[in-house]
Amino acid sequence: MFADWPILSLLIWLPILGGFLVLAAGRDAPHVARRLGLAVAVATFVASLPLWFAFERGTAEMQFQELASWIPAFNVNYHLGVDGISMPLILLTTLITVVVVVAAWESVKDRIAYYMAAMLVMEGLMIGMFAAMDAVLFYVFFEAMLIPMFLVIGIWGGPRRVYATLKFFLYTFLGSVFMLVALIWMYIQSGSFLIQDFHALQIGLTAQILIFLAFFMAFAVKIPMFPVHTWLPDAHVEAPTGGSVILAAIMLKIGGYGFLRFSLPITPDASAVLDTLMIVLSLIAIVYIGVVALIQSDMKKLIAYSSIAHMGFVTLGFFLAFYIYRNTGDWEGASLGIAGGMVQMISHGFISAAMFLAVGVLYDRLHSRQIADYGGVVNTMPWFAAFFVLFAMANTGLPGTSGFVGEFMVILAAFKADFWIAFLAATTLILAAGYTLWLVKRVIFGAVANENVAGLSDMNRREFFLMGVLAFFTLLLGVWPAPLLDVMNATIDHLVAHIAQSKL
Amino acid sequence: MTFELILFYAFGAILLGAALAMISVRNPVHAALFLVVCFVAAAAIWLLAEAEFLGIVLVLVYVGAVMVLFLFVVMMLDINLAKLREGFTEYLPVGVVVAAAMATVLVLVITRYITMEVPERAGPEYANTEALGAILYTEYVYPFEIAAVILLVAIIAAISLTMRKRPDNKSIDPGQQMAVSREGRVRMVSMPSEKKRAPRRSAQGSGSGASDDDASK
Amino acid sequence: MDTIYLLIVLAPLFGAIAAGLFGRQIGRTGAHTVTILGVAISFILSVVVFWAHVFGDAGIYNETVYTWMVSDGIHFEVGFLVDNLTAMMMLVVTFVSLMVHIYTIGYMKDDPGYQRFFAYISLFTFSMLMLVMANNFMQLFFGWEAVGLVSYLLIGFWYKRPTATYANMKAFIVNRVGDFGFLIGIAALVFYAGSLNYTEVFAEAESMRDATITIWPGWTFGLLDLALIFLFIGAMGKSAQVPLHVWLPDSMEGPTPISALIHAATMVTAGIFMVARMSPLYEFSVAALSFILIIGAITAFFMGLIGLVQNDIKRVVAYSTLSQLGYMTVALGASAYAAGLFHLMTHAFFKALLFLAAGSVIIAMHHLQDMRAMGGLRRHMPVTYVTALIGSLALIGFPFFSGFFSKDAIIEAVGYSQIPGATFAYWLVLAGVFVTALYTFRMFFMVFHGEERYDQAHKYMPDHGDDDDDHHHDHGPLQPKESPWVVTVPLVLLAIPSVVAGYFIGPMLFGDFFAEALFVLPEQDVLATKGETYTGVIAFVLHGLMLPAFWLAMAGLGTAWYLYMKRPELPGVIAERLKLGVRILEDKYGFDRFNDWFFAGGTVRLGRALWRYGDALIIDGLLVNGTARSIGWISARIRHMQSGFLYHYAFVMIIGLLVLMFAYVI
Amino acid sequence: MNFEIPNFLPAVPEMFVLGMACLILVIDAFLPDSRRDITYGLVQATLVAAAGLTLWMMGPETVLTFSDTFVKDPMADILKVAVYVTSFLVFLYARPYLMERGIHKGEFYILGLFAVLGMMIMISGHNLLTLYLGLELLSLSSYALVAFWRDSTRATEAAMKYFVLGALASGLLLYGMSMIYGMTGSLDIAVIAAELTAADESLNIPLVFGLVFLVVAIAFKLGAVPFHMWVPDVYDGAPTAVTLFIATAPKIAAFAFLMRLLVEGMGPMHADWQGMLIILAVLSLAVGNVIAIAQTSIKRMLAYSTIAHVGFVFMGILAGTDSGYASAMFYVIVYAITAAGGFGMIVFLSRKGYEADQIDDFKGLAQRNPWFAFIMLLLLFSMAGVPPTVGFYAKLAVIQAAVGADLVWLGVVAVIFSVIGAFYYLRVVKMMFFDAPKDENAEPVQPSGALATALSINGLAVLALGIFPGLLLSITHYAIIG
Amino acid sequence: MITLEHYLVLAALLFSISVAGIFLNRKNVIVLLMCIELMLLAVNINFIAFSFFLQDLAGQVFVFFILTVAAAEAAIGLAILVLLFRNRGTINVQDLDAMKG
Repeated sequence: MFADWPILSLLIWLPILGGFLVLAAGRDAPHVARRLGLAVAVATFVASLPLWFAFERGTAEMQFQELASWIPAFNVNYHLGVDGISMPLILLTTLITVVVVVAAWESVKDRIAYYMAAMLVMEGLMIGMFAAMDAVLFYVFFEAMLIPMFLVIGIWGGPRRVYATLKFFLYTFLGSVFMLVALIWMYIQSGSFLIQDFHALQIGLTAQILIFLAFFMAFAVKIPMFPVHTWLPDAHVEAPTGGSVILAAIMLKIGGYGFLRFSLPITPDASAVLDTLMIVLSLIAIVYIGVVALIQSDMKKLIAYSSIAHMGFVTLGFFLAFYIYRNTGDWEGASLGIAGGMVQMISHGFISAAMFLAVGVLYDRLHSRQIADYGGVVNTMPWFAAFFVLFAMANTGLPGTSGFVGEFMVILAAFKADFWIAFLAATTLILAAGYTLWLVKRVIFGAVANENVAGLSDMNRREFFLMGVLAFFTLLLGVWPAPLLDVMNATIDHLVAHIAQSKL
Repeated sequence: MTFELILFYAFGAILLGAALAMISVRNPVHAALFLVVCFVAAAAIWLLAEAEFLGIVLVLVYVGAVMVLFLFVVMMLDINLAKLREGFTEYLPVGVVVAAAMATVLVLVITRYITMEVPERAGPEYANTEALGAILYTEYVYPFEIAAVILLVAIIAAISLTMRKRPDNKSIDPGQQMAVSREGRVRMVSMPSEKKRAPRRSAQGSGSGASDDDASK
Repeated sequence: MDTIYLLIVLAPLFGAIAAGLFGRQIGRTGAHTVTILGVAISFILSVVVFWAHVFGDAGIYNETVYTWMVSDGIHFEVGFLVDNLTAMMMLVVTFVSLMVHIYTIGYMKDDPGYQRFFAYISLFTFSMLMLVMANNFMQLFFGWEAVGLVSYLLIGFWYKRPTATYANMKAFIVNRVGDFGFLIGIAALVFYAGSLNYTEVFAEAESMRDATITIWPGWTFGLLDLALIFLFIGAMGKSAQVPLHVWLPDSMEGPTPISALIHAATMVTAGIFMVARMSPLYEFSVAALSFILIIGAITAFFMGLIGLVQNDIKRVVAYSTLSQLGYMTVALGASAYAAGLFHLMTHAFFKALLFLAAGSVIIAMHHLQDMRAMGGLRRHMPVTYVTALIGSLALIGFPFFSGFFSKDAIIEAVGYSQIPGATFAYWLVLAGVFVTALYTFRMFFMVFHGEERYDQAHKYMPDHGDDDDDHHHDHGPLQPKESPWVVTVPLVLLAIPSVVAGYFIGPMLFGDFFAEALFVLPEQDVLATKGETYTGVIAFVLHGLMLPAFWLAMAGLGTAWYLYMKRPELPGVIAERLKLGVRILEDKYGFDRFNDWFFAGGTVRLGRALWRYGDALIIDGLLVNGTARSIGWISARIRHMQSGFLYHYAFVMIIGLLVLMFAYVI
Repeated sequence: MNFEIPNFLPAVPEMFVLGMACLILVIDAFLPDSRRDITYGLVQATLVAAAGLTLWMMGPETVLTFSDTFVKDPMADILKVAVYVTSFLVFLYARPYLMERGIHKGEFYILGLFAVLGMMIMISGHNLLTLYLGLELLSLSSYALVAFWRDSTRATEAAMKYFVLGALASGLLLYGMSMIYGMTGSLDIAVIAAELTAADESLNIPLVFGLVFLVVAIAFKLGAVPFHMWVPDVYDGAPTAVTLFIATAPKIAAFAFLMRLLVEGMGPMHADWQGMLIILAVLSLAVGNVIAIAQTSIKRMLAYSTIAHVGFVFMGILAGTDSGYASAMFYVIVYAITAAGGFGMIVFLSRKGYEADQIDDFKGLAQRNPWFAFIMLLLLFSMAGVPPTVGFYAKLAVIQAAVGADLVWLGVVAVIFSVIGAFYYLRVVKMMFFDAPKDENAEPVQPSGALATALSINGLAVLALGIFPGLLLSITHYAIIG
Repeated sequence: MITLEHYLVLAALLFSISVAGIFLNRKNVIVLLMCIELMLLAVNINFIAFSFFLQDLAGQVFVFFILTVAAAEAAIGLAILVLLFRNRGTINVQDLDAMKG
């Protein structure tokens, strides 16, 4: 019954307009800003639920399509639609936004209305990006998102926020402009900005490689991959808690989404040529970044590095397909890897959000993110410690939590590609356990380290609720990922069938 | 070599020589005078090309008006000549090289690629001024109007930029004098009875205040 | 049956959730009641299941409970495979768990984390049951990691102790090294078989034998060998085989009940169970079996040796556990899976017994664990004494005690084995018998006999946990007394199977008890060889008396008596003489130091270097900020082009004109 | 002699503006200083009426008149309207600035109106002569405007530089025109184009020779590297009100000038001027963006940013396609609107004795007045080309044109430099939002009057056009392609 | 016979001299203005030459307007010059560097 409703437009514009409403109504009334912000976020979340329930499984078609002419001069349309790849990401976005809004309840004291507005506007833009079927529309949302994030980090961030936010903006901007050129080139070839038309475009190998690299610049920065990852630790460290959560839980996913939506289907042959590069970079992300994460002394930086390592699994899963084909002669296992990457993205959305929220809970109390300033937190904050350990375990990919599912699938698929890929990828079991548990040991366990820790109070109801929600989804996805996979399978199979066809 | 050519070379030489002199002399007055020479020589050359009207205009308008304006300004501005001497020779080589390069390119292109047949000289009955006048007001009426506007703008600009009310000007504005009213000139001040020095001061103060008001009108 | 299986698994989970999340609401009594109830239900139902399978006619149960997910045609499911093997494991797990639950009431009665503890052990029971009941690799892996998690939580139960938090992290990470191998092993099997289901993978076993995989150009490897060796690496982690054994002794930082439950009876045997479960695969890989055999033998002997120099009562038992796990592994390597499992079962009973007895001693000694401060406890703690004696005799393989049967079976099986390395293993396990007897009775005599050395307690008191509230040891001289009934009852209940479990040797090893569960190629079936001569328990014992193993055990016992009862000053002298050897043993062969320096330290050093030079210097410093800086630098330079001087401006214009002209005209 | 009375109708807006300018000139002469608002009102009314006239007379056909020296086509109409709109905004922004400094004189508006007339003439020029005269009318007015604040030393110096360089550029332009005239024998744009098409190979070199001079002059007028040197100094030195003017509307006229000369006149030589424009475009992008980074004055920074924007405009034109021209036109109009807002913001923040022309002066604007910080943010992001502001579509359009002309590398170069460019725009945003205000201007900014309203509308227009760029894009397409 | 080249070369040389004058002159702004006049003169010679050789009066008309504009230009230029002198007390080109960078 919902299939004909303009749900996607609603999801895009409700939070954006709601954000401006919050700004208008709550500028001098923090209470109004908070409540209204929450109301909008919850309304958006509720409005996104029909996507899940009315989504037709078993087809790779774009659903909930909306089409309106937008820029006729360039044949650009306001064309929205979701498939099994984008729909879960949209739901993730609406959910995480609720979490972020609630998380800001007390911890953001300064200019709360602006904060809420920025978050809501960002939500709308991100949903728009996931729902866009038109490349220009996609790009507009893709870029526009930078603005609120830029402000969020810059205004509510830590001491080096300016450096971090400029780095964040310029890094991502630099990455994305090349994509713009590539999109334009394809428009010239196809006469349309519809992404599906790009998929159907026959492109020569050289051009494909160039396009691939252009997309790579955009998405590798966003996801981020080694060696263009250094903006992420800085941005995370300086961002306010909510900013970190959005950044980690959703923004990073955009890179992965882009690889699936653009790189693979548009340039399959170039992907096949360059997949070794992608896989090597992914493995570097897993191993190198894992090792680097180990020695971080700042909690957020550690988690940020761990995010990069986890995103390494995403890109690894995505680009295994061609390797598998070369190794085994058929495409079986390819969609396992891609699905694994997707699950990893969703799961990371919950886990990293929770981890950053946890750091935020501590930061709100002691105003420090240094691991050395903590120790024995479990003595004073038992419930917090319990959640922290749970999410730490999820972060290490413990079965039963969502963190396991994606990694498991990717490693299974990786073995089909090459023993060593699987071998190196699996080292994450050890490395992730190393850096996460060491963090837990130093922060959570032990005797009370200092009087600051002794004075901590356990989570309040609001924090408990946030952690609880994320814990619920982390466990749910870990124990029963089937519904998620049911949504994605048809799309991913279609994608694999598509990339199996050479475009040369 | 025809006579025309001799004339051409002669005036050409004068033209170039005066131009070179103009850019190299120190004294702007001399420079202006050399420019006048240039114009005159150019006017002669224009005559050779059957542009009699413009040749005359050049001498009349340019030499007669524009250059006089230049001279006037040069004279008016009290310029420290000593200071203006520095740094010419230092940059001369670079300048000469660039100018020479430019000249070479221009001359090369012109001599190498541009040729036209020399047209027949017009007969004595041909009136350059008349011909010019005929099209100026018909075909070129639109540019003509624009030129007028340009001159108008120049006038406005020149006036608005240079005309100024000198603050030390002592002239009197009759209108203001006429418009004066009693109230504006004298203010009756009711004062409490006071002691010693205070009254004289206060009376002076109010008086000067009134005149200030006047001046500001 | 479905409901029963589900109930068996979920009852402890429910207990764990109740005690864990609502511990404060239900209180201490509530917590132990609900968890014990849960485990008791599991136990009773396990008995039912065991009965139905072993004595009834319940066939193999292999059903899917629910589909976890489907991707790329591979079904990821949660399901149960219940046969005799599973039934036995379920019984062992739930029984020991139940005992430990009851015991904990007494052991932990003063601990503030009482409810939490019950939640953990119940959760463990759930995880372990998931592991043993799995019918597919994913669920196996789930259980595998879940028990690791609980083990992590329990080792670090006293989270204020730095040693405990260190030990639990170490345990988890070392286990993760094993899991790493395990996961790759699973991936390799899935790669070939395209399924995670045991039966489907087993069906491919024979054909997989010929499959190869190129690891490196020019270096091909049997796929099955590779997969199984990697799977076994997982088992090495979980079952603490050299060199992944390092976590187990440290895990003694946890409360004693979990040492009994997890680090002796159940979790550490998961590796053994797994290999036995995979026997249809392992049988086809001589390389993997040989690897298992050698690793097991090394563990069995060398870890036993370390037990000789330990003074912490729990550590002695821990090293003994390592050694015994080595025995089980050896059995697996020799294709005597049933013997390994049999030893697993008997060991579960007597080692849990020993641990709980040690715990009882520790309670009596007010959480003092150093044997040098004990002695003569038999007078004060008769029940503990007797049960510990039973456990010790079972451990050294004294005739008619359960350990005798299982250990003898293993040694003989190894003797028959034709797998490469079997001879080496045979001699090591044989020598291990002597070592076992020596350290066991060294411990026994030091604790229960000889003079009372309680006055030295302060010297050996652990320096940790002193900020704690209830580990009180500031009162006068120790007056050890017998533990309460909740402690002793489980001891007694465990002592019974420690004695009698051996009598099941007939059906379990030589009968068809495991016929459906295990698969052994006829040419490798050493137990069948042994079984040809098996005529009964008595005959088996009598035959055993002729074998060197028995005499070695007696020699070990005698030596222990001589050294620790007769001439207590001698050990010191010997230690002085064999300084180097003792140093090596006390150093545990340097594994810990090497791991700390090479793996832990090396990774940290590497991380620091990569971060400092890779991320900070090259990427950020040179590339990112370097670019920004150089643009800024260029900008600051070329802005001076804009000199402010009119003639420069004109000059630039003219140059521009000339350039264009030269470019396009000339 | 057969002479027809020319058709005056197409030139009615020009005539109207001229008439009004003269009328206002006279009226202004009789107004006391306190009544300058009348002049202002009349000028604004003139612009509005001219816009009305132009729109009313707008038609799809191309009309030539005055012996083909004047052309009226859709492009001319639309560009004229853009000029009116921009000028209207400029005058609106300029008024408070002038009033606060006591230089609220009629000359400003009158010269401005004459400059508008000059632009209109350029836009409708169909003859080298009219184009030149229009240019001069604009230039002379501009010179005078720059020097208009007579007490400002910097302004005078800027005017001098502008004048000398401008005259030099005029000289170059004329030299080029003379060559083109000599080679084609006509001053008429259409005839020149026809002659060029028919011209034989031998004429090519002298034509290119002339073309170089034309390109240089155009580049000067738009401010393309290396003929940009006047831009920063003049923008910086001129009173902000004047900077506002010369930075906006004249770019539109210069675009028209370029279209008439290069595209309509020298169209057949596209291959030649394409190369030149590529050089200029790349240089402009590089120099403009890079030097802007080092600036501390926001006026200079915007000046260099203008230079960079010119590079983008050239990218659209050099593609040599109709959609390329349309995109360049779109770019120019968008730029004019955005730059008007940007300079307007400087005016808005300045007060007597305080020019607010340093980037530092924007520090903490978000605390002093969040709304205008937001407006400025929109303007800056539009200049940087970040969606959803309209600046993005401008860049999209011109890059698309370049890529469509198989100049993908140029597109790549352009986007790289636009990233460098984003840095300095972001720096301003950073100061507005992340820094605390300087001590001397810590008090909140009180928005007041028409300026505040207009600025808000200007900023929001940048956003609205960004969300619905279709209309303006369609208009520019209509203007060029029909 | 005076050919077109004669005129054009003469104009070109004059043009070059004036250009050189502009960027060589560092002393006096007024000379810059004169150089510009010189440059316009060169252009005018071009136009007149072409006009003669093409036998087309448009060139002369152009010259006519150039002269007009040049006069206007000179007026404004001189006005600015005067203003400059008043404000700064100098017309030295080298002193005009308040704005740079």
